[in-house]
Amino acid sequence: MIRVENLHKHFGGFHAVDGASLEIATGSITGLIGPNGAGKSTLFNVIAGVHKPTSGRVTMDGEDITGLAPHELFHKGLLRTFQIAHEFPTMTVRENLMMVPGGQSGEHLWNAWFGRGRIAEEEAELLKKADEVLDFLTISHLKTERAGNLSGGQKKLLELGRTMMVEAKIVFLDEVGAGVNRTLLNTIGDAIVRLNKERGYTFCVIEHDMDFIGRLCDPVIVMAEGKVLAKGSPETIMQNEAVIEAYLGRGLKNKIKAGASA
Amino acid sequence: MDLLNAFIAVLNYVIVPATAYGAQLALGALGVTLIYGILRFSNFAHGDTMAFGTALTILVTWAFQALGISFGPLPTALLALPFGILGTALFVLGTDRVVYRYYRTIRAAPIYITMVSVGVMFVMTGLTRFIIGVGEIKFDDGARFLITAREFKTLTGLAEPLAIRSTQAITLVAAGLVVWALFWFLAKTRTGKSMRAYADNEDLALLSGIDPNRVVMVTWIIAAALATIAGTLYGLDKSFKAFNYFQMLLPIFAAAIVGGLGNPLGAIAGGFVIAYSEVAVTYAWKKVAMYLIPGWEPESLLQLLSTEYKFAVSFAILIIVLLFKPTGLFKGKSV
Amino acid sequence: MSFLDASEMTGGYGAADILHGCTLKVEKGQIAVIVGPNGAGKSTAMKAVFGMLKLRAGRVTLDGKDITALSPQERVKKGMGFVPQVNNVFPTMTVEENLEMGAFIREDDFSETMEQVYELFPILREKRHQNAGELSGGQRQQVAVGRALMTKPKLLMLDEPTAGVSPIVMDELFDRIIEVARTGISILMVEQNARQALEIADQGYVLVQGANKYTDTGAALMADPEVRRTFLGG
Amino acid sequence: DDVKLGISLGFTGPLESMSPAMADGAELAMKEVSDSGKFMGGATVTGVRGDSTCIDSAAASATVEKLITADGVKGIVGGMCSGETTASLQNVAMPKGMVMISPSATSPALSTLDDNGLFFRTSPSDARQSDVMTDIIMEHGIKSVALTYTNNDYGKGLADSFAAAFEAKGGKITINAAHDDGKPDYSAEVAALAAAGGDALVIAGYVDQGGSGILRGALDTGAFETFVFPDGMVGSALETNFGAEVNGSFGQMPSSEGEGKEKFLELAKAAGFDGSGVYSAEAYDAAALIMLAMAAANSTDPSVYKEKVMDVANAPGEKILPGELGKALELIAEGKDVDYQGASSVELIGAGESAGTFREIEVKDGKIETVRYR
Amino acid sequence: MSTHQPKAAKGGKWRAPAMFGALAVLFILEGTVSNTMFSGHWDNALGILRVGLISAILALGVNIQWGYAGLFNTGVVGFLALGGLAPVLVAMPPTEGAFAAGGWGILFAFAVAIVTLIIAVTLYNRIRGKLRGWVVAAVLVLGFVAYRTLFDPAVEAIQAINPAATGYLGGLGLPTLLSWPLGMALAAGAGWIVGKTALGLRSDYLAIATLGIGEIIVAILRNEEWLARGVLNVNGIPRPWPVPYETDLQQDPGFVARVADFGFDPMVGSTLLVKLLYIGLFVGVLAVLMWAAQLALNSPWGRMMRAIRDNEVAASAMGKNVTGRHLQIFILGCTVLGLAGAMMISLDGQMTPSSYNPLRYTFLIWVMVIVGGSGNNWGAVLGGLLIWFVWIKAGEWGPLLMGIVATGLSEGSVKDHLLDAAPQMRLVIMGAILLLVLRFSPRGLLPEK
Ligand SMILES: Nc1ncnc2c1ncn2[C@@H]1O[C@H](COP(=O)(O)OP(=O)(O)OP(=O)(O)O)[C@@H](O)[C@H]1O
Ligand SMILES: Nc1ncnc2c1ncn2[C@@H]1O[C@H](COP(=O)(O)OP(=O)(O)OP(=O)(O)O)[C@@H](O)[C@H]1O
Ligand SMILES: [Mg+2]
Ligand SMILES: [Mg+2]
Repeated sequence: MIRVENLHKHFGGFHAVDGASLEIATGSITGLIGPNGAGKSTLFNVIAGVHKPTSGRVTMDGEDITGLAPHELFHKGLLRTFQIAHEFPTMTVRENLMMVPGGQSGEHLWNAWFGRGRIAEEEAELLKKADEVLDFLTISHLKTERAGNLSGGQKKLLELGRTMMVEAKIVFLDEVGAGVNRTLLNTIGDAIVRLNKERGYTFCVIEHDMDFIGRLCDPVIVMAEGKVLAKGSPETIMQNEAVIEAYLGRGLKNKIKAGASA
Repeated sequence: MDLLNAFIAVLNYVIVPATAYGAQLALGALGVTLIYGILRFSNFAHGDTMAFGTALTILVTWAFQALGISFGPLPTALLALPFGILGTALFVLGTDRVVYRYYRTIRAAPIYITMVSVGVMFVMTGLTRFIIGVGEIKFDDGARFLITAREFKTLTGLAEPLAIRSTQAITLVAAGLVVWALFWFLAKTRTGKSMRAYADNEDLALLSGIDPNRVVMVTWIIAAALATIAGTLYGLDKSFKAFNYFQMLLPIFAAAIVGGLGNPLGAIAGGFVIAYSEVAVTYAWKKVAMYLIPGWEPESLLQLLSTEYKFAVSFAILIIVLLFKPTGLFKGKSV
Repeated sequence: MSFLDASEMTGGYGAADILHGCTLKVEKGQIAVIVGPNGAGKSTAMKAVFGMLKLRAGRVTLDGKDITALSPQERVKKGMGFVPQVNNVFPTMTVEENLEMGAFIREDDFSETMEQVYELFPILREKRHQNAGELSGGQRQQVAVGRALMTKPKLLMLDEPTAGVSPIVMDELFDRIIEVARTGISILMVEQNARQALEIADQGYVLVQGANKYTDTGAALMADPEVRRTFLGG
Repeated sequence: DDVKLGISLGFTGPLESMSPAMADGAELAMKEVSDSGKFMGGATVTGVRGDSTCIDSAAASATVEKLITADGVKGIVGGMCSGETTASLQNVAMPKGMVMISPSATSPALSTLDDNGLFFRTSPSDARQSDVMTDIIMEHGIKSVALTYTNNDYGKGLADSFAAAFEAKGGKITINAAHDDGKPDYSAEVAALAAAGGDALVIAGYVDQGGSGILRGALDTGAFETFVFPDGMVGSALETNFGAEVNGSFGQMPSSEGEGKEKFLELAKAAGFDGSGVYSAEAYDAAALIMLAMAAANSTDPSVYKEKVMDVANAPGEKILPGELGKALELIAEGKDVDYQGASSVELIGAGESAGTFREIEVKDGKIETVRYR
Repeated sequence: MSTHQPKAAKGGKWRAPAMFGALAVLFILEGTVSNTMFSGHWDNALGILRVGLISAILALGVNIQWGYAGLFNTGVVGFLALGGLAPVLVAMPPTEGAFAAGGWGILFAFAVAIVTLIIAVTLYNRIRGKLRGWVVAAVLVLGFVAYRTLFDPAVEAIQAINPAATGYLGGLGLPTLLSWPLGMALAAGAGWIVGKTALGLRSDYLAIATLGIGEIIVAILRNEEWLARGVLNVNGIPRPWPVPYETDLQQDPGFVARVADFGFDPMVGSTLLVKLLYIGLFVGVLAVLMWAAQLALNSPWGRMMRAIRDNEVAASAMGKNVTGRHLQIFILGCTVLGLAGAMMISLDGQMTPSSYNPLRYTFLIWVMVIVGGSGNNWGAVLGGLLIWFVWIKAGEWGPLLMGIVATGLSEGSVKDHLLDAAPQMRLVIMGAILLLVLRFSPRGLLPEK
């Protein structure tokens, strides 16, 4: 699905991503972990067109998508969430979701003036969909709240909700888990699995919660200092000395258990 | 010899005036940039604050002159400056108390505060003209020139004159000192850093025990001082006319922004960019050409654009700069 | 009488109350952890304790003195430190300056405190002269905590300090927090990595819809299957 | 009873520094007439000031509208700048049949306007002045001049007609460049003028506007030694701000043989304002003309007295100078003709614009001195 | 950074009607009550309203750019002026022989200029390395020289034709009403160019860029005499259908008779009729614009725009073409500004480039938008009408206030000084009112919900 070849991203002298090459197989839920500052988010941002890469290329189903604008990638079915929530603060939670789907006929001024009937129907559809998503995320009571007023975690949920508004090919999740209540995170995990199974979404997930990674992801890719450090099944990764050194640390026996148990 | 003449011509008509004007703009831009950087809004009242401060300074100057106090070769106004600054600072603090503070407490978005500053601008415009009237006022005294055109000619025997006004020199020096002081203050001192912190993240500044009111106060005082200095030096060099200070607002903003908002160095650089593009681009090279290529008398003036377009030109250049450096020469903020 | 005693707090941002008689207590040198679903009011409660939103009812006392009426800065001077959940760094200031700002109210020489912070988060030493806004999510989080530690507070309040930090850093962070507590500093923190947090907690609060649902020692809460299932993700 | 006259000038805006002296001039005339007690059987005349902003046609129209309807003025002294004047004239004064006499609007376009005899102006036309200026310069033996003008229709009009006249007489204009009033800096203009060179610099601007900025720059940089000052530049500001620095420079301004202007200056001084302010005298004359015309028509109805304006302004008749308005009223009462000369030697020709004689001046040790009249 | 908006103003859905009601009362007072505050003549009330409507349209234009998309356009005066050029080009009679004299030359010069630019751009994109700069520069310089050599003589020729009266190309001699669409087109064109170049800039940097563009456009209008006589102004632009001239009406016995039946004298009758006709025209335009604007704002299109305004990064990640939309909305706004410009000139009956100054035509408009309530079309209209009313009345209230102050004082220099300074009170009062309004409804009178 996605193939990253020897990607570099430099900020001034600093090499945030330093020759990373990796692959995300169609239909997989690939985990991406690594120490803080390893370059995960930067990698996401480059793939998603927010940053232009310094060098290297990115392909999607063989097609070169290096440096395409975010909105173009969106229409190719590539969606992403942000590590630091990017809601639309002055719009209601519901509007935050309804604005997502592309190619709404109401997005053309002409229809806004002369095609109102068609718009009305579409809007009804969208509304239904949005409310379903909100129910699923357990925040339907906030339908009409200004998104800016949401709690930290609620914003995260909204982020995820947006990706559920459309048929996506691949979804990049940058730490949806951070700040989300663990019980809810499990439900989110189930949702991801379901989307993956039923709708055939491919996922790439950045997360620091190893339970979550362990439950969901296979394979898991480990980044460190801008490079790919290791790749494999969660179990192998969690035994991998280098990874433990750089990332997991020692105090984590119980984590592994928890991860396996689920 | 002719080479020298050519050089002097450019020096006298382009470099010296443009540098002085640049410094004047820079001083103004410093104030704008400071307010923008710390209090996060474009202060339209700055031009009139300059006028107000200058007006006060002039009044004091007159008083001194009446009392026969003078400052040797330097203009008496420099003696009066501190008083002008004091008065302006008090006034500005008052304005903040009755006007701006409220909008901080309700966390109004910058554009609203900017519009409020337009309101303040109107009021100050009126007040200044009240105090000192609408007419043109010259209040410079002391030695007007470091070297006059005639002196220079007789001294060097060159055909081209060169004149340097003392006010031009003073302005330049002042600009240099002020920007250095401001930069040092913001980058090194505790108060300065706390001001930047406040600008960066108000809530967190609160959590760190920074007293917002103090930050705001200091900011306004510095701004007032900058405005008064800028205004007075400008008035000394040219002449005081309340209306011109509003006219100056546009180039000042241009300077602050092209330099990179919130950045003192940017303000200086911006000032010179604007000034030079105004003076240099519309300069007629005929004379210079005649010196450099003896015996050639060009028909046209060898002028790229007529001076009517000087303002337009400076803006055009500004736009081009921004196209290549979208947040100004020195990577400024954007609210 | 607990060191921090915030009792029966009721209030919110606008018309509707978020907190409904929420009570939080922390003993001297102990660690109290708040857990709960998203939007329960945890952050709000923290803000309330720190005087960042007006309470309609309830009072906050620190070390026996009533501080309900004090402004946030005044509370800082009284020895409270707070790491908010979101935008908790000075983005266009360097990491070092961020830490200095943490020590703003301190008159004494804080260089060795800064050393300690660098010891705790080595990455920050590397990034000393980089703007905090250009840091990775986790690095920012570390800066934020570091900043709060710089104040040498008597009471340290952390809103999800480990959100987005790597496991290894998280473990160190928790170890460090325990150390800090040992030095007699009281800790009040909100956590979603609830299990690790409760492990080290002397006191645990489960907040739901702005009210205390369960209050017990960390261990006890961990043991409670109901709590585990509904709040700690099984 | 009391007759009201409107005074619509740009009290705020770019020319705000000129307006007060003008308004004072107009009001001086009104006071004089009122005090004489000979106007319309002892009627008094008072002025109502209105802000025309000089640049905002809409605001100016609103002001004139209000002067006419709300204040019920019977005639208007104004407007100040041509654009605003034509606007308020066409959209308000003409529909309402109100007489306007502008002391300062000099645009040639105004003379071609069909104003059903409602509009006059006391400032002289550019053409006349250009010829006079040309002669004076030539007589100083100067053959090539640099020329700068204030970038409005007054400056442009004057500059163009002067350039034509001067070159017709074999002179050379090295450069003909505009300068905008109220700009913070004039280095660029001065640089261009200096580069172009010339034996003298003609400044067709205002002495308390951009004109002074240019002059200051040119003097300081030593670009020019000799300057030529048309009417806009001749004022006490020239003496106070430049004085001896411009010794030997010369120019001309509309002003009658005999001491019309001097008298006005005295009156002004007595009244406590600077009569030498640009267009202050013209404003006095504008007001005077309206009132004399009223007297001559023995009516304050614009549609009636508009016919008389020309008569009182021009020969035949006894010449009237500032301070003699009372006398003029007497004469009119006796049915005699008057030929109002006033402070700026008014002579209305054609479509109500003023010709008039000019006073050649020269700056000698810091003072403006009259050389002669032409 | 988080700029929390202050709490929305109270009053709910009755707020807007109440506000407009209050405004109506103001105008009615101006029209009926005659005291120191109000003139008590419909002439004045309608006169102010007439221009107020244009201001409202201007405010609407700015609101479309700022309120919908957060584009900080401070070049209003420029686009306004461009729109104002249209009536000259359309409605004035062509100048005899002007086009023959220099028209072709100018067109040819423009062609050269455009070609040069195209070459320069293509070269800039083709060539790599350090040579690029020099080559492009050389091309530009050569092109510029060629342009001037073609352009200048053509201009000379045109300006030589009876300079006192014409000296410019003149217009097409078509009905003035036709110039309104042209005004929109001109402004839109300029908007497109500006948008293409400058829209990459953020907030205040865009502001200064547009400010510059505005200044440049005005500078061109002031100095290019062949185009619209520059500072020499163009007078006597015919009025738009169906507005007659008062003087003609006053001559027309039929009209005189008719108004007599209503008990008006012809002068009052004619002036009122003319004003009412203008107002009818302008209200019509405003109504159409409001209809379109409201529908757009409340459609998914409007939602998308608000999303972009709120958070561009997220919006583009959600598949919205931010730059494209910005360009679209910027052009839309400019079009409205251009229309207003054309309307204003058709009203004044003359084009006076010197009068286009930013304080009056850019910042005052911004004041209108913000005071009205940015993001809210009705707010913009309200602000436009209200602020214009205040701007005009302040000119009368100011001196009034001063007079009251001065009456206390004895005759003398102080009093004279005060009275001379009295007109300046206009600004003080204007500022004071602005501050008061923003104090008591900080997000404008009709805030965005
Ligand atoms: N705009 C920027 N300018 C300079 N350096 C940057 C910038 N953005 C990121 N960096 C640096 O690049 C490195 C990688 O950042 P990135 O956000 O990709 O880390 P990450 O893997 O997402 O870490 P985390 O798990 O904490 O989110 C960090 O060291 C950060 O300091
Ligand atoms: N500024 C605000 N204005 C209005 N309501 C707010 C504001 N901030 C938060 N809220 C509401 O208050 C409730 C509690 O918010 P709070 O941030 O305390 O939740 P939380 O427990 O911290 O959740 P999380 O674990 O996701 O951070 C939420 O429903 C949120 O919508
Ligand atoms: Mg990250
Ligand atoms: Mg929270």
